[in-house]
Amino acid sequence: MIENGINRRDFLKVMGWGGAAVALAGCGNTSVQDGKEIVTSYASLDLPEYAIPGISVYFNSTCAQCDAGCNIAGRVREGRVLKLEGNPASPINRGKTCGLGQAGVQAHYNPDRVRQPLLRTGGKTEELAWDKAFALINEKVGGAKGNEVAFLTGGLSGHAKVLFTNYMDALGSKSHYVYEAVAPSVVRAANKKAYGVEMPRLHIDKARVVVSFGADFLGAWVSPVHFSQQYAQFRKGSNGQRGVLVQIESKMTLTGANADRWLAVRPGTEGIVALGVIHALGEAGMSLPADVAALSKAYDAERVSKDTGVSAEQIKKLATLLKERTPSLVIAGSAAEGYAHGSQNAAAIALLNRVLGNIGKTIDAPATVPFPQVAVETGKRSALEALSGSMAGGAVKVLFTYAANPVYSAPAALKFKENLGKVPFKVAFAHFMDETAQEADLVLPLDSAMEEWGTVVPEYMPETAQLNIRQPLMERLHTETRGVGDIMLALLKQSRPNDYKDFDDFYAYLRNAILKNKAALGGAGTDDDTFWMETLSKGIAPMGTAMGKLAATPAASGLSLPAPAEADSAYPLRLIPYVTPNLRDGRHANQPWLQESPDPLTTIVWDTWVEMHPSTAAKLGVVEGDIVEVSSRSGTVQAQAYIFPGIHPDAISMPLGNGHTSMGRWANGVGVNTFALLDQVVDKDTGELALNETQVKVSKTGKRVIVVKDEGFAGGSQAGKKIAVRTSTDKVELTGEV
Amino acid sequence: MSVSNMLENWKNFRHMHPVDDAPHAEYKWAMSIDLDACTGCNACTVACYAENNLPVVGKDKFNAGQQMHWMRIERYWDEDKRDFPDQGAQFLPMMCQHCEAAPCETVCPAGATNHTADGLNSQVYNRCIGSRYCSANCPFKVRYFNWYDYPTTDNVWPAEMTEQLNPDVTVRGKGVMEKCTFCVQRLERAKNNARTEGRLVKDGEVQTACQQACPTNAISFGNLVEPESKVAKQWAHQQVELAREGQAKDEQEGGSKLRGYRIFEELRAYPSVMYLERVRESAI
Amino acid sequence: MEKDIREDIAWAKINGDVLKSLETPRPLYWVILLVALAMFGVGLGCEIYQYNIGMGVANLNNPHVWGLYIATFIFWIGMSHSGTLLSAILHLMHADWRKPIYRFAEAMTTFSLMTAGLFVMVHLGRLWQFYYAVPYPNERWTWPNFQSPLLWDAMAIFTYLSSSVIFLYVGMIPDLAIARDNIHSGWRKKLYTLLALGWEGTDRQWRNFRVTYLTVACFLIPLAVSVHSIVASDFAMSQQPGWHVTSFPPYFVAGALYSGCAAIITLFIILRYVFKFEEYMTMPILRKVVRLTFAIAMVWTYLNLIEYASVWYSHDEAAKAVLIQKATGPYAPFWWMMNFCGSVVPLLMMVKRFQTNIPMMFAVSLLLNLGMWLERWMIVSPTFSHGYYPWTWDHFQWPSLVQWGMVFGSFGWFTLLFMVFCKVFPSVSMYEVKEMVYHRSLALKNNELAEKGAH
Amino acid sequence: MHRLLSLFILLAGIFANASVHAADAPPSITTADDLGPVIEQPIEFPHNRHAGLHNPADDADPSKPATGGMEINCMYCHTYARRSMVSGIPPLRKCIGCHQSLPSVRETPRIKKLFEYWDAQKAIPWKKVHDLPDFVRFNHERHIQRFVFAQGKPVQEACGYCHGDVKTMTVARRQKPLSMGWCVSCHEKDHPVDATGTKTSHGPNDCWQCHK
Repeated sequence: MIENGINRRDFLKVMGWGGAAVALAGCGNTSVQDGKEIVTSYASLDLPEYAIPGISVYFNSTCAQCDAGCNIAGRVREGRVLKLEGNPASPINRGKTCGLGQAGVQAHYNPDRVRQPLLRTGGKTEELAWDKAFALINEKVGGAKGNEVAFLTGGLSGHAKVLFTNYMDALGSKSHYVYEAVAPSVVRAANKKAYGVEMPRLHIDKARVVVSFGADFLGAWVSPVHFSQQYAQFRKGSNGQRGVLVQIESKMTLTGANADRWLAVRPGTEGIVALGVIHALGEAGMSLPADVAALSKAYDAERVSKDTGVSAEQIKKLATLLKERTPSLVIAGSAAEGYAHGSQNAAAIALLNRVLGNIGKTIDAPATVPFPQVAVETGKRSALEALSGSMAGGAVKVLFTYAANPVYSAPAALKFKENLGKVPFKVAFAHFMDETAQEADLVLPLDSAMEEWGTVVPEYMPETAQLNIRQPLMERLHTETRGVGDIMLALLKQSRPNDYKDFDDFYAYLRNAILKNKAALGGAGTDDDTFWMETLSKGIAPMGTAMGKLAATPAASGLSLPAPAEADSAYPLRLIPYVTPNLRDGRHANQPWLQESPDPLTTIVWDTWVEMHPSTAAKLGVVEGDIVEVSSRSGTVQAQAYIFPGIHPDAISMPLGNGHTSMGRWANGVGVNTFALLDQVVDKDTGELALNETQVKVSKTGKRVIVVKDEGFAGGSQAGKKIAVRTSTDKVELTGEV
Repeated sequence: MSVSNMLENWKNFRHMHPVDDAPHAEYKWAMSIDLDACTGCNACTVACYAENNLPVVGKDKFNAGQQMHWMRIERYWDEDKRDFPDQGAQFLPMMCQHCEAAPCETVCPAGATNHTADGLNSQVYNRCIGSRYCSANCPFKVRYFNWYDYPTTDNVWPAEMTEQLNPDVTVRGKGVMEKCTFCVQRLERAKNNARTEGRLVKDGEVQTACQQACPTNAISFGNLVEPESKVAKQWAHQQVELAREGQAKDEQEGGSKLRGYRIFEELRAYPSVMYLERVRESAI
Repeated sequence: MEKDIREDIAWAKINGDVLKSLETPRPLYWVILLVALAMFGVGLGCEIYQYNIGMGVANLNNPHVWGLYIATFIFWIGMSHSGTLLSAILHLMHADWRKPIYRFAEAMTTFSLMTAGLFVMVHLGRLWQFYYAVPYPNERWTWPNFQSPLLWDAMAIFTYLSSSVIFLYVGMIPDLAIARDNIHSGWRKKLYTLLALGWEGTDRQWRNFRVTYLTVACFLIPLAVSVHSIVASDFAMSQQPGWHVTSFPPYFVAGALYSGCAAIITLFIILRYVFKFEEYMTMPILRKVVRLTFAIAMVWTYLNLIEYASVWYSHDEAAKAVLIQKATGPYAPFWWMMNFCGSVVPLLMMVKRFQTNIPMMFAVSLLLNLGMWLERWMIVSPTFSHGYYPWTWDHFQWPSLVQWGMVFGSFGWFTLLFMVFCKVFPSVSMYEVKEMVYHRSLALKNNELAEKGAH
Repeated sequence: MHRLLSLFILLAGIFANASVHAADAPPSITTADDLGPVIEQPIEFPHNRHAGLHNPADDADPSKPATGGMEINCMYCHTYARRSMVSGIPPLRKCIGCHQSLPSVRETPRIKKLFEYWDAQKAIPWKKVHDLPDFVRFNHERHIQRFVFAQGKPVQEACGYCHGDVKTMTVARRQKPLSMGWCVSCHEKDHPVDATGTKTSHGPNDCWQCHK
């Protein structure tokens, strides 16, 4: 289909029949014109057979908007990528995308991208040539020893990760801090303990009942597009038996909003509910393993109900349902893990899976990646604490940051920005001048995901192991940006010239690396060019069929849950930071489609808000639109109140992702930064920041604004009309539906 | 141009509605949306922005009620005053319903909104004079007016962003009404390819942008004339007929156990979008 | 019984009095003219701004696509009906007392139509393409949509306007001849000479004149009724709650006559004062106009109540919700005000003593028109704010200053046109006043003769 | 009174007459010519030399420059017309592809200019001759498929319907009005569906065919 990548770039050059200018002129001119516009051929020099002006061509690649690694197909026309669709052959997203993925083109065409390497000295910013930048880096890392050169990255995988590893190796540094602000790191650790793997494969589609403890798998958790696919099948069910979803959490997530039963639980008591359900299962006649029976004995329905706020009747009903409909699936999500005893919560929930016999049925071992060097390295919040500590101690001389914005997302208590100032030389690989890039001494502009070569190994692979290809969908918009692979290769060429002299660029390296392992990537017996061509055109390379196994079983030993926390009199409410499906950890805040896409639950746009239950609001005398001051022990922000029934009265919730001071025209000054409120309280077992452990107090400021949202005057009311109709399973016949 | 020609076209125009003596010939595009599958994730709306060159109006204009989302996800709560919405929310994707007897069509003074032979409710931007009568008469309020000249407004389409615009879709200037087109540019392309090959568009050959994005496949779209298409089968199974203001199944005693319905069917606009009721488990 | 007019006014005095109103204006006239011009300037400025930036500056929004422009448009259309009522209907009914006042009423008709037309224009999002709605052979080979009530509207208004201009002009020909004969130089002389079409007052001319005048009058009456019925159709033909009302056409026509009559009272009092027309615009005539207005007010009130009742007792829940919303929602003050001004204030007109109380009638007439303007607004806006689809209910939309500015400007425009008219054309029909005087003196003579004969 | 009445009758008669006439006036601007302005192109491309008819006199002495055309098919250069909305401007390589083996004209001013562009590897900035308003989406593919491939019309006739007799032009110049009425006049006519010509149909007449 394509001859080779370099040539294709030429084909992708914008040489055309200027579509955009044409399109923008819109309805203005209404008469036939002659000789005003210029028309040139699509490609002046040569024209591949598939490139026809007016006809779109699709290239497969990998989405870079989140870490799920969905396979996408970019619609390319006249040398421009116009739209991203899902790749139908993908086991992850099966041709589908989420809103975040759709907005990927806005990361690419964003006018606020960094376009030149920038050297920042004493408040002055100057543009720099790449060779000078590389030389400067070489000089600086030469002046530091081993671990004094530190790397802070987001989750990494694929061949870029290999180059990072090799470069660190070349420098003799082991200081690699992998950081993700909102990743389910506690659940991963708890899973590792309970099942022997960080993230088992979940078969929502095979389950007849799913009980999710705050896992927003339809909105922002792990691999939402994939889980949404599973969810659709789960709802269709088999033999007309529709799957039942019960969501237990303190703040309603998108998944909670789709549950058959949403149970508001007192924050932090998710584990107690899980044990309560186990107890109820035992009472309902299910035989419990002895250790589990002993542990759950104390958790009778009345006590659980008192501790958690979930009625005894609901717990019994849930147990009955779980007993009758098997297999089921219980998922621990961010609501459960966000506490100092988050690991214990997750362990209790895992125990429920064991009792229900789900392990091996709906919970399965993930595929094994045969090349550990490309396998994903997931981020931890604890990494930031560690890095901050060593920066404070002056142990870091040079810091590279990539795909992470810790200055924005670090809890105030870490004093991250202050500690960062103690690092003599900071290099930021950046798409935007975000808060972290603002602090850097050298800013290196990155290619967008639609311009660069790369490979991605998704963290969550629903079938066998797969290597996702990322390839350019069009020519660079700005000539002076570079792919992260190219940058790392250039740096490596400085440190280990002999090892990398054969590779002109990252593309050559990548092609070589993949072809070398052709056999393991499903290309045994084909010649190099054909295999390479096929891999690029598919966008996915299989990495064998080996599956891991669940090496452990959830055990009751060592599990102890604290009693529900007493209300703090100074800070009576608990803050639940909400990871929205649109903005996640805030890196997408400068994509206007996402800012204008209403939050699904509140329908608020372009802002941050404080969700509170009507009873809480009544107690505080707050009405919608009141600007309230939310103070924690770590910080204070002011934001508009939104009265929201789907939240526990003991808690308030604020979305993450907005409140950027530096990013771009659409992000700056929009909303407030919820991260700034977080207390540095960690999960006792893993040391991960416990996101839901921040206690706050809320007071009125007396100011009031109109909340900008899509929901109109009628609120969520249908005014008695038949608009969005709901029925129940006993009133409907689902078998035979098309 | 001649008067007799006008009268003739007039007659044809009247007959494009599915009356018994002139049913749709080749195509009748229709949709069905399964509210039980819809999770309200907004992927469809963002896809619509990407496909149809919708402007991002910004906070102030959104606040003024001038947002341009052709497809909006509405979120409803139960109204029985329970402490918590413990059966979740109800989400409803709402866009132009492409009514067969569309209230908007009859009132446009310039004839800028018409019914096509394929049963679409067309909106012709360059014919629109901006009287906004169509929107005034739309029961669903799914028509969006260009209150400002977005192509020349700051930070709507900065130079770089214009490269993303879909060349198949006209960018609308100020004073023009617009709305969901069922991605007519995709339909026309598919029909064009089919015609070149001397056949009709096959089921599944063309997808609307929202349908293509939808992670739960809640949206089905296709040709209602083709009895084997998924949409036609769904409509048939749910016993929803296009040109009726009340379905026979609902007149049965005790109602039916089917969940297909159309919004405001009683207004006799004959919408082309069928919704399937959201289902909640009665055992929990 | 009081006399509508004194029968002993000399014809020359009539000529003199009326022609005096055409003479060099008093300073007050210039002040009024300047104020009107300034008001119009405000409206014009608003339109230029809106034309350049987009309709958004009117602060309309997506569910709420129509606003004061349409409301004020209906108001001015309504206003236009009075002239026709006085000049055509009452002409056919041989109501003699209309004669001194019909001319300015007819002028009012023309000018309010010209004002209403402007609102159709400023309402359009793409004013520069308005010709797409005009049926004419064109290179696009397209026609407008003949089904659209808005198109009927455009046609009806245009027809009505042109007919009104003809009617006004035809009725003025004998007076123009008088003006021609009494003014001896300047552009006025030329103008009147031209417009008088060589009128000499011969029998044949008078005969043709009468026939023509009568024909146009007969033509105009159904037109007037149909124009406002069609405006009502803009709403009644739609499907929206609160608009889809069968009784709208008569309701609109009644409302139109109502506001027109109220405006006549206002202008009657102003002209009587400004041009010192006490001899002609007499108290008995005022009393008759007031009584007529009162009668129409009651008709309107009745139709209004019928509308409420039919909504209230129907099964149209959406329409009912809109009605409740009008009475209790954000529009409630205006809605109650409208009912007060439209149905309660006119009750003052029942009191005989008040009927000729000039300050009071002046205030009342202004209040009536305020009520009628509010009525139009209350028809247009609440339906948008609380239509069929609850998700798009918008109770917060408020017209921006641009909208108010144009509404304000329209009064300036109307005043401007009217003031210019009053100085250029005789605003009291001289020949008909003479007729009236003649008829009265004739009647008097007859009476005297009869009395003599009895002796 | 009588005179008035007769005036009315006269007016009504004129109106009725005009209406009847208007009602049946046949649409007749289909073939109207409307010559566009002369457009100066970077290279004065001679369509007549490429697409024009062969001149038999040229055969006598092949060494002399030909005076007739080469009867090249329109779609040899405008190669996308049958596959895409746009017919396409040929890439420079296509011009060079032939001209590098045509030494006889190598030194003419136009060809020298052509090679200057080629040597600089720059696209030729041709001016658009047939430029419809941006909201009009004319589809070449549909028309070529219908008239050339289904109905079997000669290519130059099918293209010439809108573009005029290109084979006689040097630089192309707009020949037809390209107005909406002009398009519609043809769409309203019945055209044979295939080469046998027994079945006919007219073009689509809904707005969304061209405006979307």
